[in-house]
Amino acid sequence: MTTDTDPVLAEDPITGEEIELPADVEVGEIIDSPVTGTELEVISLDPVTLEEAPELEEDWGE
Amino acid sequence: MTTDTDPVLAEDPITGEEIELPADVEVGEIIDSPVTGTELEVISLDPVTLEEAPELEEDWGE
Amino acid sequence: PVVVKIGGAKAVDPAGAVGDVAALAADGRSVVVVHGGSTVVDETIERLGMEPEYVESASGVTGRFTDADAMEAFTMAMAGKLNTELTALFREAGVDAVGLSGVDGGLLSGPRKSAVRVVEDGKRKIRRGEHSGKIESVNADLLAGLLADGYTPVVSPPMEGTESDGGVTPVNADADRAAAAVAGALGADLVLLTDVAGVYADPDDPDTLIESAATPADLEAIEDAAEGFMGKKVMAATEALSGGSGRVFIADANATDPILAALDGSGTTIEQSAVDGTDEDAEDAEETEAVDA
Amino acid sequence: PVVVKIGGAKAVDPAGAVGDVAALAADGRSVVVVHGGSTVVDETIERLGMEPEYVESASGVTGRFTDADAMEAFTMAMAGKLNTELTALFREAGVDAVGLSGVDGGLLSGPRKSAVRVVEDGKRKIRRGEHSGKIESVNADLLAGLLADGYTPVVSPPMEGTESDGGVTPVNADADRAAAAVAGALGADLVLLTDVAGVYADPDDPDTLIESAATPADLEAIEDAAEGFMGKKVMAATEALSGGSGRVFIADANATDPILAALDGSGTTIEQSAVDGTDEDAEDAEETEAVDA
Repeated sequence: MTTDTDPVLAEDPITGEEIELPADVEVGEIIDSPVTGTELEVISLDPVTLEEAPELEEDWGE
Repeated sequence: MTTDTDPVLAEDPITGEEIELPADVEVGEIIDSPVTGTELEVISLDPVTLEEAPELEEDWGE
Repeated sequence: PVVVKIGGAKAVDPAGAVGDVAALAADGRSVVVVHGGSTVVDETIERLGMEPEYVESASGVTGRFTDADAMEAFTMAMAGKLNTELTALFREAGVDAVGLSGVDGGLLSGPRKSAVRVVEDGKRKIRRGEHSGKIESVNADLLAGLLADGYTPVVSPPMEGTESDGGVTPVNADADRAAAAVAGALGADLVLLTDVAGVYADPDDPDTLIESAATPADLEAIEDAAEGFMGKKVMAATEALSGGSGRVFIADANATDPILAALDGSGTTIEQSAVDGTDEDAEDAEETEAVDA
Repeated sequence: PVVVKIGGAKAVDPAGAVGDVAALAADGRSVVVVHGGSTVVDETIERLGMEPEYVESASGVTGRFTDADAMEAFTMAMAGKLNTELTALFREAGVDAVGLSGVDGGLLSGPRKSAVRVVEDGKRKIRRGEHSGKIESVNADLLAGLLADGYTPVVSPPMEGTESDGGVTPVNADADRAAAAVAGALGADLVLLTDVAGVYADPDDPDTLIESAATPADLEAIEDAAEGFMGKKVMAATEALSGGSGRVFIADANATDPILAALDGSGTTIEQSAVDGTDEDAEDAEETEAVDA
């Protein structure tokens, strides 16, 4: 039975290693991979999936 | 003191004669002039004003 | 060129029409698309927290009463949402579409009618503050220029309403009659896509589809047969032909390849000769247009 | 030609600008008008029962998050209400205006950006479902054709957003940068009307109006002085000049004859030479654009 405070575990999509995510992690949050430092995007939490975060230029509209 | 049932009196804009309007007359209503038969538009009720009703083709939109 | 009037009903799903226009354009046939969208206008009015208002005219036709608020919603829904989304849909299909309302370049212009005659609770009334108009001129040069440069104009109301004091304001106009005015001004064939296969002598009997009308008598039979909504289509067809269109096709929007099928005569085809030789000019033709309630 | 960017703020009251464009057009000077209207977009979103959503970007800029519903409202308000009403206003003043959005004829086109980086409660996030884009191409021929025929194009977002799967959809774009792209593509002067007289070295000291910038060093001074909203204007100016515009005027929309005054140098004038000779190309110029929060 996982409690709220249990750390959320996920797999680093680049190195395959297991990463501990903050308990209050949210979908869409950017996490820095502790191993490679690459920015990872939390794609979903059920199941927990991470992907390399895309480079995004700022192009605001009206 | 005019009561609800008192007839509404107005002046025929063409002949100048006095016309009796139905008690439940409304702004915008078309009244046929009893004298000339012309269609008259009730422009306002306070004061009561009539004008000859315009010819209007039907051009409905969307 | 050919003018194609497509509906604007709920979630315009003109997939068939978009593909056909792409095919025609690829064939080098220039096309002008005209669309309506009264249901989307109603939805927009409601989403803005207002009530769409319909009134009954002296001749029994039900029409929208377009006050200032309704006109704003109309312009948002028609020239904004529908025209832009439809233009994007055509562009996605490889058609070099340019969306225009009747205000742009005075494409569809005429006097604003700010009063209409209605019947309410049995009383004849004049309602003021109306925003509709009668299309009296079409900027055919603007369309011809765009067509010559390979574009497919996607046209919709509002039209440019001119006021007696010289004012200019967007006003409501019927999309079928707008398509008719464009077809007449360009001398183009007109395809009116609708939700039935064509005009039926007896609308309840599918075998009575009237395939074509080539004489004034044929046209009159069609006018008598056309009820309510279809009557408006036939009136638009007559206006197109009187205005210079060569041929009008009234056909099923939901058929496969609806436009190509229509051009092949799948629905009701009305020839120029159905109005030719009649001494009545367009106006008379309109008056004889008894649209049954 | 000259490109004039007017605001789209509450009840666009560009009376001054409309008169000036009419004067320029009467003088035979061809004009392209570009307008925005973020306040009217917000109002429309609220009237449709929704909440406008603004997010903070990684670099501290506040921008609209445009999901599908907001995009629909955006298109209704901008391409529908504002563009049509403004086109009618110009036509009333005798200007032969043609309203276009960036979708029409692919006038303003580029890749859609469906994700943005934001900072929410201190957390870096990626928000998906965004509808904005980067203008990478302008259909200058469409504008040139209309200008040659005596029309005055009135242009607004949305732009044509192209998706990786070949899809085409209307997306949000900044009107200042749209005007810059158009001015660059046409090699035209650009007038950016705004609610202050120009760029001030010290925004709190009215005597520090920077009248002109002719060298990269001048431009850098302007970039440093320009804060927040004005920073966006200066970024647009730089993009216009790098794209091929000869000169950019940033001036007061509320002055009498605002456009004529701007062209006379009443505000801040930035010359082509302020970007010439710099070895940075447009992209680098953008990165050095530190927009202060």
